[in-house]
Amino acid sequence: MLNVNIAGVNFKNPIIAASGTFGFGQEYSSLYNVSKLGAITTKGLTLHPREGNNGLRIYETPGGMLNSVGLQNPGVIRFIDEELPRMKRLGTKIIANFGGCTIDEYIKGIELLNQTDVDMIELNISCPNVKYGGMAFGVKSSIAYQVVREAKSCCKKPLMVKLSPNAEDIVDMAFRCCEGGADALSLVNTFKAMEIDIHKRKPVFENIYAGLSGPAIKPVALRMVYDVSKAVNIPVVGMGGITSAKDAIQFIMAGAHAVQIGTANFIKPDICLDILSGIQEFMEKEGIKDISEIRGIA
Amino acid sequence: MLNVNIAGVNFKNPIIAASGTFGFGQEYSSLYNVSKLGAITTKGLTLHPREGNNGLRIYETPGGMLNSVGLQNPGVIRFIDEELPRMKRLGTKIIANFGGCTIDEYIKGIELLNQTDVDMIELNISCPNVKYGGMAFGVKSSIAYQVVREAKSCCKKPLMVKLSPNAEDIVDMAFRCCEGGADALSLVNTFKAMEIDIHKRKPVFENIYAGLSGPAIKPVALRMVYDVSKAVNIPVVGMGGITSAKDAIQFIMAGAHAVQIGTANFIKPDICLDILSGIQEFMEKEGIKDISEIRGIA
Amino acid sequence: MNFQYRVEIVDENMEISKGIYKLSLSGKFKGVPGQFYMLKTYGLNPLLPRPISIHDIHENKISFLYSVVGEGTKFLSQLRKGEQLQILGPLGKGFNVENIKGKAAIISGGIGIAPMLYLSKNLKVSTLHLYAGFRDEVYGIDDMKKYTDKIYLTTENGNTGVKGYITEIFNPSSYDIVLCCGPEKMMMKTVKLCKEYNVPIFVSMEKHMACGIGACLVCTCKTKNGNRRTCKDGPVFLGEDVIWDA
Amino acid sequence: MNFQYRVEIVDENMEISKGIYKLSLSGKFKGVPGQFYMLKTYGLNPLLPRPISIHDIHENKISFLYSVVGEGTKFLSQLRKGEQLQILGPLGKGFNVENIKGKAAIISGGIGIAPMLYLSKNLKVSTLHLYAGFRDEVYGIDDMKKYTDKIYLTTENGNTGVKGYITEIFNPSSYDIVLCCGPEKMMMKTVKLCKEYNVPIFVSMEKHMACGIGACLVCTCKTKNGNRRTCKDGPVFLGEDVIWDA
Ligand SMILES: Cc1cc2nc3c(=O)[nH]c(=O)nc-3n(C[C@H](O)[C@H](O)[C@H](O)COP(=O)(O)OP(=O)(O)OC[C@H]3O[C@@H](n4cnc5c(N)ncnc54)[C@H](O)[C@@H]3O)c2cc1C
Ligand SMILES: Cc1cc2nc3c(=O)[nH]c(=O)nc-3n(C[C@H](O)[C@H](O)[C@H](O)COP(=O)(O)OP(=O)(O)OC[C@H]3O[C@@H](n4cnc5c(N)ncnc54)[C@H](O)[C@@H]3O)c2cc1C
Ligand SMILES: Cc1cc2nc3c(=O)[nH]c(=O)nc-3n(C[C@H](O)[C@H](O)[C@H](O)COP(=O)(O)O)c2cc1C
Ligand SMILES: Cc1cc2nc3c(=O)[nH]c(=O)nc-3n(C[C@H](O)[C@H](O)[C@H](O)COP(=O)(O)O)c2cc1C
Ligand code: FES
Ligand code: FES
Repeated sequence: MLNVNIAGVNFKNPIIAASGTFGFGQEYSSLYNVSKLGAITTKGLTLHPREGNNGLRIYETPGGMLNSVGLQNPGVIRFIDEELPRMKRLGTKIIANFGGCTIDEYIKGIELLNQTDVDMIELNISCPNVKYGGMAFGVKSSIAYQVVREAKSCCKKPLMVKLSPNAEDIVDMAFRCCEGGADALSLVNTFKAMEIDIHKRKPVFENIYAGLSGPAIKPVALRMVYDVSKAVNIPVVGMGGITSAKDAIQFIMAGAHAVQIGTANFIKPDICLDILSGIQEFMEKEGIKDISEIRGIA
Repeated sequence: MLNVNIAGVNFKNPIIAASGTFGFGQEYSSLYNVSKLGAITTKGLTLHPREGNNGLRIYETPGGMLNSVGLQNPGVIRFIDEELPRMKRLGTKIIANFGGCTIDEYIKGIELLNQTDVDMIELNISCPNVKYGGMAFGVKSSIAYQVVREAKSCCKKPLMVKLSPNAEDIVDMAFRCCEGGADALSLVNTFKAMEIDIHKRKPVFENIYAGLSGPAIKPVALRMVYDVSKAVNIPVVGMGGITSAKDAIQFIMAGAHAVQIGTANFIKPDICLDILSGIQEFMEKEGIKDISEIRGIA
Repeated sequence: MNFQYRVEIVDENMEISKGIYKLSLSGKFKGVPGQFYMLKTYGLNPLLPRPISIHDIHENKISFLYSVVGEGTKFLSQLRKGEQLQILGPLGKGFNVENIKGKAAIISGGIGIAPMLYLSKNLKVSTLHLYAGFRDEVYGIDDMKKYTDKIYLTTENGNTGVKGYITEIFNPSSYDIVLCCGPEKMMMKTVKLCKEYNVPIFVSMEKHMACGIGACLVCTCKTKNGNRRTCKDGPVFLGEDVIWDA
Repeated sequence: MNFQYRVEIVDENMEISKGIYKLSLSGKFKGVPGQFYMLKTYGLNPLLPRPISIHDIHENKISFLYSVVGEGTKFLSQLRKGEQLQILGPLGKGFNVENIKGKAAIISGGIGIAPMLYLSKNLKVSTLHLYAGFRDEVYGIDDMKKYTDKIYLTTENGNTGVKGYITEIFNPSSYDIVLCCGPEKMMMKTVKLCKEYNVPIFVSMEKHMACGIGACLVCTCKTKNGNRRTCKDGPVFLGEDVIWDA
């Protein structure tokens, strides 16, 4: 039994494509049968369309990559009109990843998504908070709490809050997001990082900072998922550098109900299927009937 | 000109061997002329001898490694009696890395080191704080401030405080350590991380957590050094995943006076010399006369 | 869409000039001129596949021509016959050979020559001139001779052809259309030149990529029509549409 | 200390049995039986070098015998003649062949056979018996025939020699000294056996390593005399001193 129930949504298996790495599912669906996935998370949506960041947007690092896409997206309205109908035909659950720069934007976006048939909303609190000079909502628990509370009060969909590893105290952050009304948590988003071009003598990215993802971050992400899972009693979705069934099982044993796969999709486009079948093999070999048997066992 | 002055200590160049990766310098000195280094940092010392952690102590990860040595060391007294005299003969500056589990231990250790001819003390505040249930001193700025203030009040050596990347707010941490009286800052120590053995269904390390180091962490470490260098006006020593002259120059351009090399020593035992000569070459090519010309330029 | 992910066995991987390799795989491969494949060697280092243009396709073979510039291409160059290579492709929008007519010029800088063999083979133009610039050694030209009517060469040191940059000897005025691939600055210059003479030009853009199929948005090319994905909406763009980074 | 860091050129790297490779380098190399080298292939993946025992040293050649178990040894196995290999060694304390006298038994499990060729060649004992256990295929034995008086083999599937574990057929009672290398559990069992018969035994411990020279303290072997560094104070320890992890 691979299916998992998270906040009332039944996923056929615990393998979810992560936000920003899978577009709206169309490109990968022309490569393999994405209906085999537990869910697809949309590219990060914002209320208004965004062009994203200028300059270089990607830089490889040992075992990882930095990205500075900057939430380029068509805006929630065009998403609903153009992308969602096509996405629904992909035959899997749809998680809408949504972020805002003000609490007002969060509320407006959620109200629009409420009226659609997305299965779940993933609240991206790693977005820059204009009120606090651009510091992300997801750094201080008290600020995150406010966003989550406001979001929850108007949200008619299951609400999963996506935590940033740059949070001051990830466990307290998780705790406060629960208090704010989160139905589930997902973590981690990318780590705030940078690179410097020594010949140009300045940061590689126009925005200075970029987000680190990929295998490099896995041991830290796993630790955070382990700590958070022990501290809260709502479902946790783990991610950060997963590239193999072994990695995914580690996150499940750390307490995750499901996992998201991001950067790994770039390494091998159908890697989600490898991970899925690897988990099935492991369960057979180890005589595990239901994935929940090993959840949080470590 | 490669020499740098940090808190009154003159280092012949900015390449320093990092604590815990270079023993007390003896092993590497039988392989190459370690007097070419700017300094050697000792294995982390504690007041009393420590046996370190049980079970597996190392685990490789993509681009990095986890260690769980647990501050195995002969204690500060035997260090002074047995190791230091031999170390002094290595012909380079000696930085004594020292940590404690209580403020009292910090004070006692520093008082012992005051009477020696170590050139500088590097205060390791990543040690578990017994008073706060094992949470490291270096997580909350207010606690770190206390340790640094007490340490400074009895310290007769230049005092460099080594920051943990697990600090809630690395910039505030740096700031408060300055207020506490730090003469210099070094960062980063290892990232709190873990791995799980999926067959044994439990964490790989007996201590559950271990510290991530190596190239995997470099982009995050570089970002922290960049942010901290901009925020404080005492010298900063940068480290975290440096394996090449390019990496080292990035840290210097981010604002570091010097860099420490840790994990890279394992990749190639004389890598510090490669990094040093690589910096020299870069300076020649780019017409840089004094390393200070590019410090913080990014 | 028509691309595939496959694991292939290297048939040949040869250094044909200093730091320039030609890699070929046996089998049936699809693709139009200007399209590319993402190539990936075993393991997590480097993490991401590398975009490489189709150099040539025969009935039972595909070849790539690449220059070793960093770790990724270094690992590629170490592949030997019989070893595995992961490939994803063909990707992107290539040159629309059906709509390219009249007297055409191809202009390439350095390894920008790579896609031009397959392009010149497939063009249905009345006249085709090749302008190819190199730093010192010239490569990839011989195979193109039978598909081109004239070849102009430059090298920066003057070893072969005219000494200087290819843009210095190229005059678009006598062509109906220009097709260009090379370093960004060289393409920018060529586009400017063509604009002066009002000659249409297509350029093949090189942006750093991750997914290669349009899903991750890291390979943005700014154009007059907004942000475009180089991997999917490109890599071939109308020169006048591109807003240059440099 | 007498170890060196060198970049060498691979002379030969051959699969001699399923998943078992023999790699050799030409040149002058130092080392006593039981010592090891840290071997590292190019690049950051894997990050750390791998400890591999001296299999044999000739006047102008060193060889290593290794089993492919993970990424590191996989990359090692892909090295071809002419490619570079970084080596650091000889490292650690080997077997003290001067003090090993009388009737001796070597007992190995699996790839634990690797250091035994060079050891048996250098031992100055009156009688030498080899007990070697394998899972299915037997390897590394032929070369040892001329240095041993008798060889006992076991395989888990009974393909060759006795079916079962080597510890099941080994009786230390008739030996003056035992020398052992293999999986930790097998060595623990052998030490227990020897203790019953009061026969001294040396074991070669395998702990995960980073620096290989005694500086980082990750390779601790717990002993009755406190923590010891396997890389520097070992890898050969007196069996009775070791406090086993397993
Ligand atoms: C559509 C397309 C077709 C290409 N066709 C060819 C070809 O036929 N032959 C050839 O030699 N090269 C071609 N390139 C360039 C080639 O992809 C890069 O040279 C290669 O990715 C460099 O990788 P590296 O690891 O060796 O270099 P590094 O500089 O170490 O790479 C670091 C990162 O930057 C990226 N990168 C570096 N240079 C480029 C570049 N010029 N374009 C895109 N990404 C880059 C890499 O992919 C990697 O992510 C093409 C690029 C694109 C976008
Ligand atoms: C002193 C010494 C001598 C050795 N001599 C030989 C030999 O002659 N032939 C041979 O085949 N093997 C030998 N080994 C074991 C060999 O080092 C490991 O099999 C090898 O490191 C595995 O690396 P990997 O990346 O393939 O495996 P992985 O399991 O992927 O390695 C992951 C990590 O664990 C470490 N590791 C895994 N297994 C071992 C092990 N058994 N011992 C130490 N570290 C391990 C690796 O070094 C690496 O850091 C020796 C080990 C030691 C300590
Ligand atoms: C190119 C790229 C774009 C991303 N965009 C988003 C996004 O829009 N919203 C979001 O919540 N996370 C985004 N992420 C973060 C991923 O969803 C994921 O949290 C992170 O990459 C860690 O997982 P990984 O290591 O498996 O990639 C992005 C990541 C990458 C690599
Ligand atoms: C095996 C090992 C042991 C370490 N021991 C100590 C220590 O005793 N005290 C300390 O302050 N830092 C210790 N560190 C941290 C390093 O000094 C350094 O801060 C960290 O590894 C990041 O740098 P790197 O990526 O270059 O290794 C240790 C690191 C490693 C890998
Ligand atoms: S590389 Fe992902 S969209 Fe182009
Ligand atoms: S491996 Fe570093 S002390 Fe043994």
